[in-house]
Amino acid sequence: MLHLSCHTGGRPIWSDALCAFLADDFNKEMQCVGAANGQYALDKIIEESVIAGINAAKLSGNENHDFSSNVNKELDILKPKVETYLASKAQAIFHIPHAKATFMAPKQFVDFQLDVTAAGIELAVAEGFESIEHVKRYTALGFGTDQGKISNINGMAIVAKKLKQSIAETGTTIFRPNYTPVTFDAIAGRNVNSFFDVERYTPLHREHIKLGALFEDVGQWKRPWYYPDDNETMNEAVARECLAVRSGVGLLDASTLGKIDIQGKDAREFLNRVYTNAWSKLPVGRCRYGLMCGEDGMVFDDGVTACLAENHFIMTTTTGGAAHVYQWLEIWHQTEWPELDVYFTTVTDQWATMTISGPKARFLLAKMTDIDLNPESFKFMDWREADVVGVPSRIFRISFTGEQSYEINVPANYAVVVWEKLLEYGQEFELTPYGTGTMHVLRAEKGFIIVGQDTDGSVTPADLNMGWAVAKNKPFSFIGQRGMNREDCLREDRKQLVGLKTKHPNQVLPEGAQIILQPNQPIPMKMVGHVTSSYFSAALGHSIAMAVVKNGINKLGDSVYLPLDNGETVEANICSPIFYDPEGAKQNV
Amino acid sequence: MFLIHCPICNEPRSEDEFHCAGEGHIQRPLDPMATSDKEWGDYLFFRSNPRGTYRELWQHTIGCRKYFYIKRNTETYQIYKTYKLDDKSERVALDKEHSNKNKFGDLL
Amino acid sequence: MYNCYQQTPSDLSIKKQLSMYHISTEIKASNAHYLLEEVEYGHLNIRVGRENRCFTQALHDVTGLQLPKTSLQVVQNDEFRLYWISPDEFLLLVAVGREFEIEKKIRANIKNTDSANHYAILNVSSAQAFLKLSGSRAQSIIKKSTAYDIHPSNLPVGKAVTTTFAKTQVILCRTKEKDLNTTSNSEEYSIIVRRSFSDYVWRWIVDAGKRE
Amino acid sequence: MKKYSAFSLFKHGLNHHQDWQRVWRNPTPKKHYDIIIVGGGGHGLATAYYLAKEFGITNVAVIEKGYLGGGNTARNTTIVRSNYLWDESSHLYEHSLKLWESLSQELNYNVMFSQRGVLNLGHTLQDMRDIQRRVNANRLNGIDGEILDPQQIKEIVPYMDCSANRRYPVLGASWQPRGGVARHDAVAWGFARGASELGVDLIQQCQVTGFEIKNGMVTGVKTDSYGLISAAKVGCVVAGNSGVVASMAGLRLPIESHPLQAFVSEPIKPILDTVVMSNHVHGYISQSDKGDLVIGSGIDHYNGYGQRGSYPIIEHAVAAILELFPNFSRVRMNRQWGGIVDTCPDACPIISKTPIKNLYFNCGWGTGGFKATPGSGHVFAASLAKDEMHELAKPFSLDRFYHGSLIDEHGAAGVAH
Repeated sequence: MLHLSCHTGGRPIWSDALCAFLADDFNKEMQCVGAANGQYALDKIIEESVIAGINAAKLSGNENHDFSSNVNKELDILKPKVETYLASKAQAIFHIPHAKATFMAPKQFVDFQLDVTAAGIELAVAEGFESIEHVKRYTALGFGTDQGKISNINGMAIVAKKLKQSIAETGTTIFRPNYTPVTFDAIAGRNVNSFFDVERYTPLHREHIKLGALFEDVGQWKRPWYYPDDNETMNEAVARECLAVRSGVGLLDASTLGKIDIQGKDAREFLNRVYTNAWSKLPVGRCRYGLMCGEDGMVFDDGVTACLAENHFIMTTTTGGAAHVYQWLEIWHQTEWPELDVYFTTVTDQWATMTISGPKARFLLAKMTDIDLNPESFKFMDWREADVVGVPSRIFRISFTGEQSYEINVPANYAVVVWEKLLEYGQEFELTPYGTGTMHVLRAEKGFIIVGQDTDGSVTPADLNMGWAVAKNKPFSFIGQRGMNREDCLREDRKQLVGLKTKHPNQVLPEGAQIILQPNQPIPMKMVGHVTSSYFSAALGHSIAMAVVKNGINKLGDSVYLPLDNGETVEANICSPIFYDPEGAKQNV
Repeated sequence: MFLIHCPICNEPRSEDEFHCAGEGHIQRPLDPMATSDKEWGDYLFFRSNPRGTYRELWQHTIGCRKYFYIKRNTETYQIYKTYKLDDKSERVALDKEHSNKNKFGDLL
Repeated sequence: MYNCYQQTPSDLSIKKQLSMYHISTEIKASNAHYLLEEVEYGHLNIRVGRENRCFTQALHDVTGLQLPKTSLQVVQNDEFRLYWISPDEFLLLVAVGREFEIEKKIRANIKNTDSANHYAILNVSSAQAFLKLSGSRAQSIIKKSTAYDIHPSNLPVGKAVTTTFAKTQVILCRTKEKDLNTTSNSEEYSIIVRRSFSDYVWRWIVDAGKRE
Repeated sequence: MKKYSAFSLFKHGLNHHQDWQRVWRNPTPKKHYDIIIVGGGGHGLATAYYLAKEFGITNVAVIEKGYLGGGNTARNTTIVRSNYLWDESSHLYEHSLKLWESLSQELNYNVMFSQRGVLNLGHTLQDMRDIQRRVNANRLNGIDGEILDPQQIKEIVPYMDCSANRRYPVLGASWQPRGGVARHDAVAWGFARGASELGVDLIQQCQVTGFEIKNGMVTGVKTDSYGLISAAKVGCVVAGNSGVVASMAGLRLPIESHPLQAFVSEPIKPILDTVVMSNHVHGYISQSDKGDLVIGSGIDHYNGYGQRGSYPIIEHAVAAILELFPNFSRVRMNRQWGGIVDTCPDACPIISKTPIKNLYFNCGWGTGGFKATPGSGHVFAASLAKDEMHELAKPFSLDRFYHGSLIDEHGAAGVAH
């Protein structure tokens, strides 16, 4: 009971009369009665109990009973007949006296678990460890599995005697939970093994397993990582999948991307405020890429938002950032701009997203739907409603690979049907399912960033050389605008996103490798950046890397050096991070 | 462990349904671009962090998803009250408390 | 102004896979003590303020239901069930296949076509799984999974709470009270969970159902 | 003060240990000090020690409201490492680690610093990229570090489940062999003994209730037990209470005080001779010399000065440990406690002048202050002594929250211990 009081913030109070600690009144709603309150006489215990019972009933808000505040009346009703007898006063022997001084006397154990002796406690005090907490920590008094239940009071009394003060002045250490030790598995319960954390599956999970996919943990999601053929290594599989996309057509399950439905007459205005770029003029049927920053001006998410109707948008977020972005929109709407008429609803789970990408994507899609796929009418960054193998869909012509690319969104209940048909019709084009491994390479070939990999919470849009995605003349100061204009954010030598090309085309830099300007420096070296993304590009036949480098945007062509952990220092040249199809011709055809 | 009365759902719920979003009643500058780095930094990072009465913004994340305020004691953990965003009564009390503080804030 | 369209194929032979399709084809798990099933409904998420009379009238015209008067309330009739989710969010359950028809009807009944008339309707039938749990152990399984007090005095039939369930969140209802004439526990609960979390919730319940 | 040695132990043994000296004096405060340090935790005592030892300033008082080393110094999980991501922090923590390596000799006090190595586990591909980046930066900064694969981890921690069938399998780790643990109380006591010996007054059970400030300059502190004590300079090192003490001077800080909980198991036979930390499953663990498993996790998300937090944090930490060590499931949790940590927006400390002349703050160490104890004390002492911030402390000025030059360690360590 005393422990319970301490666990919730109370401090025990010593009673000399009782030779015991009692709970203080820290917890106003906690009432101690009987022995817990130092009361041993039965009639008194009953009286205390009745008072406590009345108080508790009142506190619980039970108004059905008219509790008399007159204790005697309640006691009359209960009429307990008890014999009253007097308990004799408690007597304490904390430390049995000995003819010799304690340090000369035979060992007098106080804490039986940790062999703390009376002499040890007196020595601690003599050395200046006068606080009871110091004594505990110096001697280990009460550190055992009994948590001092057996030894602490005796120990404190010995300290008090040595310091010629009362036990009340000496005080006690604080009782901490647990009262008695509890096993770890009782505490963790069933939240272990596969229940340690939620596993989120896309509607196509079983299909990926059928195809032999390996999975990557992205947040709580299980995403297909790559689909190895027999005996293929990861690098081989990724190279095969990459080439298939660049030369034919690939298929990616992008269902994990966060999707937020936004409706209301002020939806555009809201987008203007939370994205760095402008949304006032995005026509129905079109999509736009946007960057989201915190109030500090640092990028924290990105994605494509499509205008579904004049007052209706669908926003996509990164897989890992979806919950945070949703919360971000809500907090701004509820706390700062409640006057804006807009509703947000998470629809991530409603839509399964299958991305087909590659020069043959349109041929494949043409087999699946009757809508006009002519690039003149269904342009890059357009979206269309379509019937895809009989399933109502929204098709977004956006590209994270730099290829001709269509993201087919279908209601999740029909995802498997569409997936199966894609595989069936895709045979003719050697449709190749690809996972996040390949997705990462393909986007890096195009210099597209992955928030959280190429950014780390200290990167502004300008650092990414994405000033084009920051509107200069929006009437309302968007979130991040002020932050990115602070003194330090305007420095010229900030770390900026660039590409790196190694001298030896086959050398793939390790991601996370640090960059220096002068080789052969003594340690500590002057680091100017690091590699954020790095792969071997099968399509280009050489390695590629993205990196952040101080003032890198002004240093295109310069040599930099990367000292690796094998002792080798690799030379690389700063270049544009867009390695593949810099004109963007392929995604537009 | 808090038992928090959600003023929107109008019943007590266990703490793990909620998410604390930091100090409440922080005023965002109306025109951010007109603020100095100092003013912006104060708004963005500097907090009262008192030992004692504190008003915090919380969200009933696993529930109605609405934000609301909790007025509570950071030392005893007693919750005095929870109230909706449009309840302005505490705002007035807070302004009074603040008028005596921050005497030297402008020197930095 | 809003993009609203039929999300179910007109060709009814096109196969549909509910959330739990990968677990079993029957979408059922049970032993002597519990029965867990996935039940299909049309789910319409409705966002509207109570003060929008024009919308609430249209909703009433189509469904015969008024918005729940108090928080956490569920109102229903033979055809529809309407859950309070938050002051401006409600979930309307309709018979399978009728979701588009109902959505269209509500929109059509809204007299005020001004863009300032603020509401949203969204078909989220694929986004969430409706699970039904019954059997003698149903109550103890729920108790093991949420801190919410499910005593009938706190969670009577007709109340829906969004709350924690193991490590995720669900909308929890008691759908049938215990029959006083039987000694066995004849309660029934419904659990609405987001699709991507449904596998976890399903496995969690099955695991709990195995334990004494 | 007499030197501790094997010989002195032997000598005192002959005499039944009856005349050991006090470890520190218990003085009545003077009216004036050159420098007052507010806060008698590890950092404050270290500051006082180095002021006296390195800079010859001995007219110094440390004022502590409770007992020496009784705040977070006594409540942490005692991990020491220096493998931080950014140059600014890694230089500061490495400075500290170097001091740790000779601290017992320096203080003639066994702080039980054990360089048993620290593993930071990676469970996702992004974790592994972050580890690569951090270890590479550490290496070029002269800080030891290696990247290990699961097989190598298994060799160091044979009882950890490094198999692929966990919910979040271990993909690799960073390994800093020079990291380890120390005995937290001993660090405070060692610095206290050293400082006291050099003439510093350690004033316990004395609470600072305000500052005397004249013309924008601090001239002393007001206390509950001894009234006004004047000082030419005041350095505040009060960890979780920084916001409260700052407000006594009319200042606000970019700091919020949160509960941070930890717990120990019952003592068991030696099973873990290194420190294992995981940001992703969110828990860290080591085994003390006494045999208890010492376990910590993240902070509670709300502000709190109650030295206690909410139970779900403990439940999650236990589950995280069982994710790594399923065979600990029958080990019992013995005791659980909480500290008050002052957290900064960028998870880095503040070592800084303030708008009030001669008033300095050293705070914001969040969940990772223990490891910095000697380094923090050293650079803070240097700054106080010379009226100019030490080179290593300069990036940690308050100004950074206005200019925007934050040192964001969040990316590198969600759990920044």
